[in-house]
Amino acid sequence: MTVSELPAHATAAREAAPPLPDQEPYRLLGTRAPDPELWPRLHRELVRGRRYNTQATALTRQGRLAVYPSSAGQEACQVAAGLALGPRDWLFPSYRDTLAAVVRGLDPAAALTLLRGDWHTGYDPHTHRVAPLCTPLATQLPHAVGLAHAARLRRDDLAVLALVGDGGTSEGDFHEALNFAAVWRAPVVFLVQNNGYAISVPLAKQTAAPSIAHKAVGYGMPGRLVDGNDAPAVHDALTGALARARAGGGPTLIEALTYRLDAHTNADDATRYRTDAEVAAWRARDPLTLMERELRAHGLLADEDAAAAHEAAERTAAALREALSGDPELTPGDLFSHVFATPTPQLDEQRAHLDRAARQRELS
Amino acid sequence: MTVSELPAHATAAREAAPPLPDQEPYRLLGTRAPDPELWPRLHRELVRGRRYNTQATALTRQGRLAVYPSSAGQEACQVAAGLALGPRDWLFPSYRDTLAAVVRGLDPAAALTLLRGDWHTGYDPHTHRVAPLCTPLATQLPHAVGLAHAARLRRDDLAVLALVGDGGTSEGDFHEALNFAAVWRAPVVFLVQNNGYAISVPLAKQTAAPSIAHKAVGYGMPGRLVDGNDAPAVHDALTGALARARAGGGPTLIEALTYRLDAHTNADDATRYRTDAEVAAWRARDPLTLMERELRAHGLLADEDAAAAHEAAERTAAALREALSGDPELTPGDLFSHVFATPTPQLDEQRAHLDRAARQRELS
Amino acid sequence: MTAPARIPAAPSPRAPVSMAQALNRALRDAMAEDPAVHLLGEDIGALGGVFRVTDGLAAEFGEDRCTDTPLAEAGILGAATGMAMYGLRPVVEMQFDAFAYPAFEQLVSHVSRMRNRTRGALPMPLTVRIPYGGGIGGVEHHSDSSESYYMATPGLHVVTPATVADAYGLLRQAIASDDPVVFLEPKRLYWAKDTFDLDGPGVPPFGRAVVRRPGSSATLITYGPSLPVCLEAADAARAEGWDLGVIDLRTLVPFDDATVCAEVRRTGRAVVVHEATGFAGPGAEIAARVTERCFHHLAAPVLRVTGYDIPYPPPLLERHHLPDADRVLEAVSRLQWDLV
Amino acid sequence: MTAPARIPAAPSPRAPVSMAQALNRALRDAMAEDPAVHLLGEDIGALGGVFRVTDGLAAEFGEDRCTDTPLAEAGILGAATGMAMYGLRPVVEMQFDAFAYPAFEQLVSHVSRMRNRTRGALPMPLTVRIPYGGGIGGVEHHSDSSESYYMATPGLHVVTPATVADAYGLLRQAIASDDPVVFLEPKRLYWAKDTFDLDGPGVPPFGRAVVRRPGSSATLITYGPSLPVCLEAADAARAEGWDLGVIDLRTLVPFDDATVCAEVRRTGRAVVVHEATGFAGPGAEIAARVTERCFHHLAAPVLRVTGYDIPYPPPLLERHHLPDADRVLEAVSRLQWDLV
Ligand SMILES: Cc1ncc(C[n+]2csc(CCOP(=O)(O)OP(=O)(O)O)c2C)c(N)n1
Ligand SMILES: Cc1ncc(C[n+]2csc(CCOP(=O)(O)OP(=O)(O)O)c2C)c(N)n1
Ligand SMILES: [Mg+2]
Ligand SMILES: [Mg+2]
Repeated sequence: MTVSELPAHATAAREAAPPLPDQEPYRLLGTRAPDPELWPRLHRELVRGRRYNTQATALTRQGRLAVYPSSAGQEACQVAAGLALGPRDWLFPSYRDTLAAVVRGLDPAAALTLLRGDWHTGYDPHTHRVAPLCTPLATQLPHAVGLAHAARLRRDDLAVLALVGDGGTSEGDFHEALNFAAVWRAPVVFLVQNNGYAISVPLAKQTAAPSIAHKAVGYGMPGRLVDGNDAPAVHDALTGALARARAGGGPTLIEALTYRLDAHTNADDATRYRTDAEVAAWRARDPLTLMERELRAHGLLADEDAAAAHEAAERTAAALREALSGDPELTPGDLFSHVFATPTPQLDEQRAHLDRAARQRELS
Repeated sequence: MTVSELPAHATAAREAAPPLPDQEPYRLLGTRAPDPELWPRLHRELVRGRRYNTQATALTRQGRLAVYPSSAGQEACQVAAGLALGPRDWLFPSYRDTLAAVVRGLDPAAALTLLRGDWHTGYDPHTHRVAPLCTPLATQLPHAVGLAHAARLRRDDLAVLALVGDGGTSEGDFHEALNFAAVWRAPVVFLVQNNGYAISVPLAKQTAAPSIAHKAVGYGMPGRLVDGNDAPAVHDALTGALARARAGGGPTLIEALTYRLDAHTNADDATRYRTDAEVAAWRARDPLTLMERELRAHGLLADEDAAAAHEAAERTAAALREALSGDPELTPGDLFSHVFATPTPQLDEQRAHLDRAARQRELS
Repeated sequence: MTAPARIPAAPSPRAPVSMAQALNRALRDAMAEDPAVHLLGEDIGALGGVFRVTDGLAAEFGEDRCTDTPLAEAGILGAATGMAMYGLRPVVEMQFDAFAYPAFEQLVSHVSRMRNRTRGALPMPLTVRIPYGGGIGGVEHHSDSSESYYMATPGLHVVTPATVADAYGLLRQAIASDDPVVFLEPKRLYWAKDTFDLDGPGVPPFGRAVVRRPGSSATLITYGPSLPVCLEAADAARAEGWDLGVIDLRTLVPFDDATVCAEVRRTGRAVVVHEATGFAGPGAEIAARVTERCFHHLAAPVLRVTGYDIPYPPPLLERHHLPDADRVLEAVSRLQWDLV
Repeated sequence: MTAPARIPAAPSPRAPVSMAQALNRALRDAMAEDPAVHLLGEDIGALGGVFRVTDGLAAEFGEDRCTDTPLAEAGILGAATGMAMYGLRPVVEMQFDAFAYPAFEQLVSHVSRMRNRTRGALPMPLTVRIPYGGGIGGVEHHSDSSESYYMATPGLHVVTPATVADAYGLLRQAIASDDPVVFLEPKRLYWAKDTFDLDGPGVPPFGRAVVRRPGSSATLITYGPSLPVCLEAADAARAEGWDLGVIDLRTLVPFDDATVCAEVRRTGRAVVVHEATGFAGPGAEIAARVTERCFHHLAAPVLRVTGYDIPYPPPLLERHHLPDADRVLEAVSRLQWDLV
C-alpha cells in the first residue's frame, strides 16, 4: 500500500513538494548582463546607504542617538528590500533595517526615532507602509503574515516583505509565522539576512541545517539561497517572490548570505568573537565594491556618476545631521495619551501627578 | 565563487545534508519475514493495549477517571515506544501516551493519576524513567532535549524518546526543541504520532509540508516516515534511531502515520468533524488486525496464543478496575507540601487555615 | 464614572440561555454587523470550540471569518495583531487559560503596546477570549486564574462577565472597542442560565462596577466566577445578622474606583473575593487602592479570600482551594465587629 | 524568621567591585564548587554576556559549562528544565527583561510546578537570571520591571539584590537552592561599586528583609534599583525633620512579613517604592499585606510610589516615569502628619 492508497487524512497535506533550495547562492553580478536602469540605481542607493550607516554611527558618538545597529556590509539586502517593494506592499523591519525603510522613502530622522529615544516609532506606519521597527526577535513575522492574510481575504493584491536575522530563525515565532503563511498561502516573503552572527553567536551554534533556506522545506514553501552582497541578485529574488505572492502563489523564504562589517551596535565589542582576518575577507566582498566593479566593467559607471552618487549620499548625511542636531521636543504628558483610545480616569490622575511633579521641579 | 569559497561564517553550518525522508512510509508487515520473538510480543502488548484503552474509557463513564484521551488505533506506536526503549532510556509522554508508559512497566493506575485527578503525577519519574504526562502541547520536547543533552555531557549513554502529536508540531516549542537537539547532537528521538487531527483540526489546516518528516530537513537531522499502524515497523524505526542517538549520531524525527479510532477524549464529539466512512477506512487498518493477520499467515499465532493474549489483557483490565474502584485517599494538606522544598511561612499559615476550614466543615 | 451604578437586570420575556449561548450570540451579532470581525482559534470551526462558544459560526459566516488555525498560540495572536494592523477586528479564542501563556510575549510586548508605540496610528481593536478559572474538574493547566498577569500589563483592558447579560453585553463592547481586551470567561459559569433582553438598553460600559446587592454591614468585592459565591455568602450572612453588599467589578481594567469606594465608605468594611492565588493577585491591588482611598472610613483592614498560593490543585482537591461561602463568612467574621 | 535583621555590611579590606563583577564572581565560585552548575544563554560565552556578567567563564570552564545556545528563550529554559530533571543545576541568563517573555510558558507551566507536580520527585534547582528595570537609556523592551508576573506565580522564589554583597551572596544562595529562583538583577546598579567580604559570614538568607536604615517617622519599603533612591530620599528628608527608615526586601518571595511589620508598627507610616508599574504591581501586595497585619498601628494608608501605569517610556522620557527622591518625599508628605 502506498501513501496515496492510505485513508484520507494522512495524505491531505501531501501536495507536490516544492523544489529543494539550491546549494549555491543565486548571483547576478558577473553572470548576467547589467540592467542599465536598475543596476546604476542600486549603486546610487548602496552609496547613499553606506553613508547613512556611517553617519548614524557617528551620531551615536555625539550622543545624538542612544544606540545604532549598523547595516554596513548588508546594504545590498537593505537597498534591494527597499526597492523591490511595490507602493502598496508592506515592509516589516527589525531594529537593523532602518536603511530599507529609508530606501523605501521614509525620512531618515523619522526612521531613527526609536534609536534616538524620543519615542518608540517616529512615523505613521501607513504612510510608507512600513511597520514599526521591531526589537523582540522574530515577533514581527506573525504580524507580517497576519497583515498579508488580511489583505488576501480582502482581495487586496499587495505583498508583504518581512525581514529577520539568522539568529531570529531559531525563535518559535519564526516557525509559527512560516507555518501559518504556508497553510494560509499568505502573500508574504521572508528575507533572512544571514550575516553569520547573532550578536556574538556564530551560525554553527544556531543551526545544523544545510542552509537556512532549507528550513522552507518543513513548511512546504520554496526556499532560496542568494548572495546577499549581490544587490541585483537580492533584488531579483525579492521581486520574483513578491510577484509570486501577489499572484496568489504563496510565501517564499529567502536566505541572503551577507556580513555585518560593523559591530552588532556601537555598544558592542566585535573583537571578542571574530577575527580581523574574517572581517577583511568579507570586506573584500563589500557589496559596494562588487557593484561598482561590475558597473565600471560594463561602462555603466563614469567617474561623474560615482561623484554624483557620493554627493547625493553627502546630502542625505548632512540632512540627517541637521535633523538630529537639536534636542528633540519632548512632551512628558504624551506618555499617557496613547495607552488607550481614551485614557482611563487613573491615567488622567497620573498625568496630573506628573505635571505637578514637573512644575515642582521647574520651581525648585 | 561557490558557497565553499565564501568567507567563513556562511558555510559554518553547511555540513552534508541528511537524506530527504522517503515519501512512502516504512513498512515491515507484509514485506519482511516475522521476527518470531518480537512480533508475537508486540501482538500481545497490542491486545493488552487495546483492552487498556477500552477499560480506561469505560472508567470515565463510571466517574472513576475525570477524562481519558484514548490511544485506541494508535497502539502500534504506543507499544513500539514502550518496548523500543532500553532500561536506562527516558520516555517523555504527552497526555495521550499513558499506554506507552504502561508498556514500559509503569503501573496503569499510577499512569492514570493525572486523569483520575487525585494528583498531577502518580509515579516517581525516576523509577521507570518516564517523565510526567505533559498537557501543554510540545512543551515536553525541550525537556527531553535538555535531559538528553545533560546525559551526553556526563557521557551517560542513554537515549530519550519524546512523543508529540501532529498538531503539536505547529508550536514554537517543537521548533526550538528540534533545533537545540540538532545543534547539540543530543541523543533524542522525536516520534510524531500523526493521527490526522488536532482535536477537530485536520492535518491540511496544520501544515502544508510534504510530510511532517520533512520538517527534519530544516534542522539538519534525518526524518523518517513510518506506517504508524505497523508495530514492527515503528519498533524497528525507533530502535534504530535510539541506537544511533546512543552512539552519538544525534537526533532523529520520525513521523508515524496512524489514526485515533476514538474521539479526542471521552468528552469530545468526533462526529462533528469526521465521517463514519473515514473511521471505517481506518478501522480496516486497525493495528491489531494487521498484526494478527500477519502472524496467523506465518503460523505464528495459534488460537491458544490469541486466547492467552486476551486473558492477559483481561487481567490488566481487571487490575485497573480494581485499583480504581475505591475513592482515592486524599490529603488536602498535601497541596502545600511540595510547592517548595521547605514551605514558606505564608504557606504554613495557609495550610493551617485550610485545616481549620476542613475541621469546621466536618463539625457543621 | 462618578455615580454608583445600580442597574437591575432588565426583565426579559425570553427563555433563559446559558452564558456560552449568550457569548455565541454576541459573536454572531458582531460578525453580522461588522464584516471586519474575524474569529481565530483552535477547534473553533467545525467543532464550535471545546465549549461550543463559536458553534455554528463557521457554517454561517464561512471559514475565512471563523478560522481553525494551526495549533500555535503565539502565531494566532501574532497573526491577529497583523490583521488588526490591516484594519480588521480579530477575536481570538485561547482554548484554556494556561494555553494563553505561549502567546504571552505577543500580548505583552506587542498587542498592549502597539497603539502607544505608534502614537495611535496602529490601534489594536482585538479581543482575546480566554476561558478561565476552576471548578469544572479540569486536569492540570485547565483551571488557572491568570488575571493578575493581564492586570499588570499596561495597555490592556481586562474584562470578565459574571452574568449572562454581561456576557453578551461586555463581549459586544469588547469587540467594538478600539483597544485590546482580554476577555476572561468564567468556565464554571458557561452553563449557568438566565434570561436577558437583547433589545434592552444594554449593560453598563467598561469601567463601571455594578452593585449586585446593596448591603449596609460590609461590602464583598468580587467578579466573574466568584460572584455566585458572594451572593450565596450574603444570603447566608443574613442569618448571622450581617447585611452584606456585593459588588461585581465586571472590568478589572479600567477599575471603577468611584463605585467601589462609595460602597466601602458607607459600610466601612470590605472583603475581596476571587479564585486567583492571593499573593500579588488581583485582590492585592483592590485592597491596596480601596485602603488608600477609604482609609479613614475603614473599621477593619480590607481582607482577601482567595485561592491559596499554590499551583492549581488536581480536580479531586480543587474544592479545598476555591473560596466558598464558608470561607467568605469566616473572613467577614474577622472584620472586627467589636469595634463598631 | 521572627527577629528583624539589621545586619550591617561587613567591613572589608578588599577593593570595591561592581555588582556585575560580584555576580561574575558568584557564578565562578559556584561553578568551581559544583560541577553540576551549567550556564546557558545568549552571548554568554565568548562575549561574556552583554553586561559581561559571564565574562571569562567559558574560557575557564569550557563551553559545555557556559554555553551559547541557539537564540530561543523558551528553548533555553525548556532545555534547562530537562537538565535539572537529569540532576544538573542550570543557571539561565535572559538577555533583557522583556526577552524573558518568550519563556513565560516554560516558567509558569513547568519550572514553577515540576516539584509540586511530582510530589518532590523532580525538584527544579534552576536559576533564571534576568537583568531588569530602567534608567540605562535602553530602547523599547530593554527596561521592563516584570517582577509582578513572577510574584504572582506560585512555586518561584523571586530575588533581587540591591547591594554588591547581596549580589554575590543571594546569587550563591539562588544557585544552591533546590527550588527555582527568578533572580532579578537591577541593570542600573550593575556598575555600582562597593567592597564586600568574600570570607565574611555571608548575607542573610532568602526570606529575610534588611533594615538598611533605621528610622522613626516612617518606613520606606523597597528593593533592587529603588534602594538608592530611598536612601537618597531619607537623607534629604532629614532637612524636613523626618527620620525615615528604609527596608530592603531582597526577596519578594518569600516575603519577610516579620521584619517589615515590626518596622511599620513602630513608625505607623509606610511608603512602598518601586519602578514597576503601580496597578497590580508588587507594591499592591506589599501595601495590602502590611495593612492587613498592621492596621491599627497605621496613622495613614500605606502609599505607593511607582512607575506610572504605562508602557515603559522611551529613553529620553524615562526620568519622568522613574520614582525619584522628590516623588518619594512628596508621598511622605501625604502621610497625614497632622494626625500625630
Ligand atoms: C526575543 C529576543 N531575544 C533576545 C534579544 C536580544 N538580541 C538583540 S539582537 C540579538 C541578535 C540577533 O541576531 P540576528 O537575528 O542574527 O540579527 P542581526 O543582529 O545579526 O541582524 C539578540 C540576541 C531580542 N532582541 N529579542
Ligand atoms: C499549548 C496548548 N495549546 C492547546 C492545548 C489544548 N489541546 C489539547 S489536545 C489538543 C490537540 C492536540 O493535537 P495533536 O498534537 O495532534 O495530538 P493528539 O491529541 O491528536 O494526540 C489541543 C489543541 C494544549 N493542551 N496545549
Ligand atoms: Mg545575524
Ligand atoms: Mg493528532
